[in-house]
Amino acid sequence: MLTVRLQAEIFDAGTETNTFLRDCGGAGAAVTFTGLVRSLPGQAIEALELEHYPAMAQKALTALGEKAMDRFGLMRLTIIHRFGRLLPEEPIVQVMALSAHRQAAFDGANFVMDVLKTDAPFWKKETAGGKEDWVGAKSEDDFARDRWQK
Amino acid sequence: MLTVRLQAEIFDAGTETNTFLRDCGGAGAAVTFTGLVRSLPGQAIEALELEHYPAMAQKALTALGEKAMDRFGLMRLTIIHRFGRLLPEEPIVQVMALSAHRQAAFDGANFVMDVLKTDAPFWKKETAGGKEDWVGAKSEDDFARDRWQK
Amino acid sequence: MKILYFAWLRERLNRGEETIDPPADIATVSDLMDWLAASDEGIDLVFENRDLIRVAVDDELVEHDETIAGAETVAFFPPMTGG
Amino acid sequence: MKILYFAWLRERLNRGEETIDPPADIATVSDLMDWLAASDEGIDLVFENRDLIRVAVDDELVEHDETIAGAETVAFFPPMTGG
Repeated sequence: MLTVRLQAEIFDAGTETNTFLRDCGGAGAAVTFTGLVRSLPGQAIEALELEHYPAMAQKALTALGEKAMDRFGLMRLTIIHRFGRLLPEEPIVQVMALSAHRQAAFDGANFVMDVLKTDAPFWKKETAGGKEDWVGAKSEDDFARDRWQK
Repeated sequence: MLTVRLQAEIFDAGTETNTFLRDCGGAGAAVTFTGLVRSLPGQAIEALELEHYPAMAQKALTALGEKAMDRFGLMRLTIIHRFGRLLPEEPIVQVMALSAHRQAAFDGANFVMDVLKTDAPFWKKETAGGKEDWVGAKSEDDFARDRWQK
Repeated sequence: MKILYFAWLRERLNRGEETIDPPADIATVSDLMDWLAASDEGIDLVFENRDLIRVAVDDELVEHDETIAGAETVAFFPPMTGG
Repeated sequence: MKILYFAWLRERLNRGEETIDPPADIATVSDLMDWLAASDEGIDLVFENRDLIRVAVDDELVEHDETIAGAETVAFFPPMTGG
């Protein structure tokens, strides 16, 4: 079962995990990835604006989710991604994968994150020191995605 | 900050995740692995008994946690492992890793689980069809651990 | 045909959407980009480094040599940075 | 010296713990296993396939050729299956 949710509202990481784990069908393993608004000492930001292309985002994440479920034999997969204005330490994205054994859950969630980073239509603009800047794409994200090619 | 907890009591996966994420220091990524009592159709079990060697388990998981934090540059790591009698779909183990960027969190949690499986002193006995049986060690778990050697 | 712009393309052009009617000989994404750039100085500027522009035709990511025959929506945007 | 047994070793021996006083020439884990097996038929049986027995000296996993000099606790158990 695949669930894809795009929303402006904040979500509660733990509540989402518990909803995901309910009636888990005797699965042995769940991996939850939570992406947070990063704001580290020396690279602190005030806010993050996430722009997205709604129709394509829903379509791209659904296709990606189906691919992940099939490739890693997942029992259940949920992708939640926010858009709009976010503050430091708020959750941006949560990917949860359920499977019989642990490696499939790890790989499923990791695969979804790596492909999502480069192929799902979201763009980040950071406000730091009162100045707004679009976040640049990182070539390491291309490498991370490409390692799943086979 | 490393936390290692061994307990007989059940824990709530989502509550643990939220406690772990509180005041996350502007980290960008968290990965939570939850191991559950597996009971799949055709391989259903009634209960699982987890025996452990308390002093060594605490020591081994603490050493493993320190190694993981150091190797992957984690900001925070929590390992919770239960012992005693468990029922299907209950959580057995939860490993949570917090880091600046996503791959360290994925690898940190994955590394801890792979090494824990073969090197932490826990033994599982399953009750299925009214019969008790010790779970055998799997050679694939040795391979999973060995891939982290470098 | 509806054209969409996202992120800094949208900001620099000061619009996120427009409707156009390209001539029949505009067959591919690349043709469309040439035609748009020729018709509008602002677009010419944001399309300056073509390799950095990603394109979706009817909500599907495509390469620049893809056909636009029958397309209802073509979207232009920088490399994605979600997650 | 305290000896601990876990999982099916404990069950088959019907005890999880015993205190022993091995002679001075018992230097390694392997020596200790020989000595325990010689002194007790039940232990001889559970130690039958030595490669399957894991050993911890004072709560640290060790190989069978490790010294037991000064050890307070030696634990014997099957391969671990936690997680």
